[in-house]
Amino acid sequence: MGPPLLEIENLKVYYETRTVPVRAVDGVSFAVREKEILGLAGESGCGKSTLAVGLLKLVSPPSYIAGGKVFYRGKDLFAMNDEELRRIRWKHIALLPQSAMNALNPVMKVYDQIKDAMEAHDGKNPGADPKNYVLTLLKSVALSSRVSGAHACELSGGMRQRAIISMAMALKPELIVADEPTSALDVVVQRGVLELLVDLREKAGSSLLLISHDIAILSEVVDRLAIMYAGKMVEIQDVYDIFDEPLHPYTQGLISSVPSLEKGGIPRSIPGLPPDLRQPPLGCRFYPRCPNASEICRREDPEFKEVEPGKFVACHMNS
Amino acid sequence: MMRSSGLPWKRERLTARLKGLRVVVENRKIMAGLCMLVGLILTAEIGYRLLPYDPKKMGDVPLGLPPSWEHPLGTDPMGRDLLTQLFYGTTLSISIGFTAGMIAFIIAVLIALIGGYYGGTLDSILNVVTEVFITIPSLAILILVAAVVGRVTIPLMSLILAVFSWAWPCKVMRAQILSLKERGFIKLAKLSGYRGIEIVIREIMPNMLPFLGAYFAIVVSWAMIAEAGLELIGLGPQYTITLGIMLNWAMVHAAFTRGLVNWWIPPVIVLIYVFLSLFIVSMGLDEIGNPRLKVKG
Amino acid sequence: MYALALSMAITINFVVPRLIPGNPVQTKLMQLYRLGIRLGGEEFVEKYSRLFSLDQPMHIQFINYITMLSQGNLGFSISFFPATVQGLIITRLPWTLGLLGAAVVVSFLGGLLLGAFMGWTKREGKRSRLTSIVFGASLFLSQMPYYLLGMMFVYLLTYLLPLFPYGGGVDITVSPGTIDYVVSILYHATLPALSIVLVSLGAWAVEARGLMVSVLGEDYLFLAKAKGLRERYVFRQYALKNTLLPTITDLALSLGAVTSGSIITEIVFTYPGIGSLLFNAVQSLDYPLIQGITLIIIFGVTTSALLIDLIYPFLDPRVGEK
Amino acid sequence: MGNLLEVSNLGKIFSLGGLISKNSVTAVEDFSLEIPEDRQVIITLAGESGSGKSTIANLLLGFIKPTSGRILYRGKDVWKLKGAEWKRYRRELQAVFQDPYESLNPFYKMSHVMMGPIKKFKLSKSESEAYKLASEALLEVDLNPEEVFSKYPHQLSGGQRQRVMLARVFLTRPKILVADEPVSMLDVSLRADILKIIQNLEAKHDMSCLYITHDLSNAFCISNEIIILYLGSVMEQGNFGAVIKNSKHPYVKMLVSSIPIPNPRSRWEGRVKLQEVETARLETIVGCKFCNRCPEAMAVCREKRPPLLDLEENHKVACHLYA
Repeated sequence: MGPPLLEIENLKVYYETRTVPVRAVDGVSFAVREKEILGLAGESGCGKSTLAVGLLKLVSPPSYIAGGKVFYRGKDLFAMNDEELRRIRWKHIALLPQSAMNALNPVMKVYDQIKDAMEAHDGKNPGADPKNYVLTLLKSVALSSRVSGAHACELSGGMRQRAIISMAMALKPELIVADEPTSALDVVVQRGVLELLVDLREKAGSSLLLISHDIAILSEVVDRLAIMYAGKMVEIQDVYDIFDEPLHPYTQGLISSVPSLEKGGIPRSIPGLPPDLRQPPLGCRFYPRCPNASEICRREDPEFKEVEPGKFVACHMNS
Repeated sequence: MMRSSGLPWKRERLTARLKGLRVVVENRKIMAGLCMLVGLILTAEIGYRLLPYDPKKMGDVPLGLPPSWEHPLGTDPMGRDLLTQLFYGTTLSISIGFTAGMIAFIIAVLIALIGGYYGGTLDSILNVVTEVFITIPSLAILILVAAVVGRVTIPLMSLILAVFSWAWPCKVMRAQILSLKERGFIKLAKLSGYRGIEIVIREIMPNMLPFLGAYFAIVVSWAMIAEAGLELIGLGPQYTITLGIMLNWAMVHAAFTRGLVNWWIPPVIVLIYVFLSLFIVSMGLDEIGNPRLKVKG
Repeated sequence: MYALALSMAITINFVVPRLIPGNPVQTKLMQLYRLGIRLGGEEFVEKYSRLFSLDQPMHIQFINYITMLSQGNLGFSISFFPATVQGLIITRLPWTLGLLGAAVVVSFLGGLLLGAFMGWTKREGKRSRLTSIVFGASLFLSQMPYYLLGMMFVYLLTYLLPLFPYGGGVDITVSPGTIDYVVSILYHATLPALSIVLVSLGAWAVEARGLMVSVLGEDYLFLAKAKGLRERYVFRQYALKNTLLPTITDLALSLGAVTSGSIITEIVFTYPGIGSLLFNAVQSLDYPLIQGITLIIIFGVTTSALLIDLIYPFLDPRVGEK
Repeated sequence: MGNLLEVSNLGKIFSLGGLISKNSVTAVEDFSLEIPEDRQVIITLAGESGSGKSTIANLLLGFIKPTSGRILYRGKDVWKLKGAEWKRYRRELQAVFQDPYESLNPFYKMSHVMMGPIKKFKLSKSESEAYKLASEALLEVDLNPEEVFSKYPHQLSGGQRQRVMLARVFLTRPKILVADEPVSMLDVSLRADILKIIQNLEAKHDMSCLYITHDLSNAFCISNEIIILYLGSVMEQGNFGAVIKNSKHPYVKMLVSSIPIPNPRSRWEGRVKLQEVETARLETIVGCKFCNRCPEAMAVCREKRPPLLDLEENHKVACHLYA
């Protein structure tokens, strides 16, 4: 485990509505360390995708950055101008968006789409032989050289996802943020793609922030696991520790609601529904669904802090 | 609260209808467009009745007068009062346009429903026919028909216009039906024991209402454009006066190049006014029907 | 489909005139008589009936008609007798093709670019006053019939403020082949072309703007931004390409409507194209000429539409796959 | 006792293209299934995208006509059922789908959905009885009837919508429920509730269930039998536990080993191999459909399609390795 590569401080990303804003990401702080795989899990609407988009300031209306700072190797990303930020994107921090199925430009060949990313950051001549380099990249994601001349519509979902991964690896970024990279894929392909991503990252020495709604998937590959709920970070721990001894009641509920081929039987569900993020509860956002909530949970929003070395949690009952 | 006497599904039908109406009434664009149209028709109807002149009888009034108190728009060289013509022509033009639009619309809905819902070979054939009607320049055929028929009556005029205006809305409606047909609630209706036409009426049509309304306004507008165009080049109904026919007389007498503004500008303005109000109505209906613009409640 | 369109047009062309009761030659003679032209009596009717094989059964007539068509023979014009219909059309066709072709190309390309730019300004939720004004204007123009605009131009720019000539396609005092001749042609064509261009430009701009706005929400545009590509490049390679390609099929579908509109525009401007010829034919009830022109127009439109549809798969890689 | 539903050698070929060009895709091939009349079962029909599992659902529900094979309901071919018999089949075979939002007409409130089957199947004599029936059904799935009746689809959460769908199913007291991915659109923490309702319907209300999914972990919670499809053909079927723990078919082995287990201590071992190019068009494969990806493919696999072999009690596999 290395020093922090990316530090996020009190990031807030809101969505404008006619009335009050939706507080999709509401004061999230955490760090991605060098060369680690950090998993980020949460249910739909918890703000995990918004967080991914927000940390590179890639938000577009009606969402906007409502506060916070993001430091990449100590440099404040939000203080940079558009051109400086453009140079950071992809070259240093590559964001693989959700629904990569539709993320390839349908009217450009795969080769041109890999090449333009290289040209945008390294001037006109990326390496000695861009053609050869692209083929090596494709080979590294187990795609045949034919793919380089293909258009998106000729490729299956898994192949498109791999093409985008090869595109991300072209510039060997220090951090890859992958938002649900495998959610639309078949089980076997899902495993293959994930393994590729992990192996390539290992070789390039990059960090990986892996975002998924499926903690079973994350448990297969990540080093540390972060859990979000209703726009807030609730827990971050080493993946073994979090499965052995989850600290936050939401994490406990989430883990026991996942079915397993090992165990069988219907898992437990968490009663209730996530709160409306236009008017979240005053205190802890999980309070209405929490089995061990007390009076303070209703009044005060628990602080997200390190309770033991490497164990972060936001819960009054655990501090 | 629910009382057993007020059965929820009975009220549901009624409230759904009322709600539909309320959405229409509350939409400013629809109401503005409709008011514009109704205002125009009322003005034309009342104005025509108040004026003592005959729009069609030549020599009814002195020839070629400039605008005056007695003849606010002047008279044409055949001795007809132009304001009377304008009022009379407005009503007639709009009614021809509406009749044509109505017929075209019915053709379009029927073909789209039959083809779109039942699919298969029939649909393929209907689809090709629709595309043919879109591709061929309808005006050329209209001219041919109108010229050959010779004496065009008002109902006939509406009919020919209709035959050449249904195709485009039909194509769009068919696409809409095709996508609605694939929606899950159609399957569910089948599982609830509904069949064929019941599904079309209960499940598909309600979702298409604003869309159909918008297209109706557009079809009427197109029919009127074609109508005025045909009349302008002298292929309209004979022995009567519409806005297009007024323009035709004006053109034949070179009114544009003789500065007889009082003759041709008013019908042009009325036409643009009608197109504009129909367009505003269709935009308003589109707003209701288009889910992208709908604000989630 | 295009074959069907064409054969249907041919059939309509054949059937419609024959729907009128009575002998067409007789009817025509009557019409000519009313116009003050005398062309013989009973034996003349019979002779011509035989000449046009009108005494034969319908299917034979139809076969004759098709044979004539396939030889490029559209018969004789009545009002311009003894000129042939095809001869008349050929002298007028270049005018229409030039006017319509230029107008369609200019409005299509110009409108799309304008619309694409208007859409592009909406990225990241920016609002610009200029764009809304231009958009409003395009919307208004797109709802106008060509001829109304044409009439305004005639009045404003040839009568009130005589900047442009009215009527005709070229100044007859200028000798053909000179540069002045070309200038004169362009000068005469400006207003009719402009009235077609403005309306369809508006329509294309509205459509392209809508498409661009939906392209802006696409995932590949987000990825382009995440890739750190330069804005101008993203606009050109990602946004513009995807906005423009789907409009090409619409171009094919729109040709019919544009042609219809331009016929009336020609008449309003007394431009010497086939639209005006058609107008003359209608006024003098010259059926062979009307039929011939109608057929040529339909033939031209369907062939161009077919060409566009054939070219399209080469431009858009998505078509071949689906 | 006979079988309630008997599907034999079902096949479906879709023809693509318009009037002139004909192209066809085999979606389902030689599919058989039996659901007994005297006891209730929950059978899982599993497969990846393109395996034909949803086509089978549509075939069973009578939405599309099979190209070959027969579907017998209470001993009669469903495509020959008429009048009351057809209505009965319609009523007794119900379904829930993946996306409950899609299944609800946005134009109507929930009462519309609930009243449809009551009206068409004449389940009640009076309006007030109908209301009582609908309320009971909603209570059965833990929803508050008075609250739900007057709601539009967008006013309910995903979980609530799926419950309404199940309440609608409950109204008709079906014999068989076809559940096509009923939980895959829902959040993980809410899935268990839906699964419990389905299990409850089976246990308390004599309903068998065909549970169609790509997610074996969820299916394993409630089902004892499984049929695994690949590109329209059955690869392996039988007792769920046996198929999972003692997989025979190379495809099933690969599939099962790739399913993520929510436990960092049992991670994937080794690396799975990805295809470099797309599989050849299905119509050109004469042998086993998996032979191009199979690590253990033999010469015979490319030449002959393997039949479904009985391995042991309630465990069948379609693979030449076991011939």
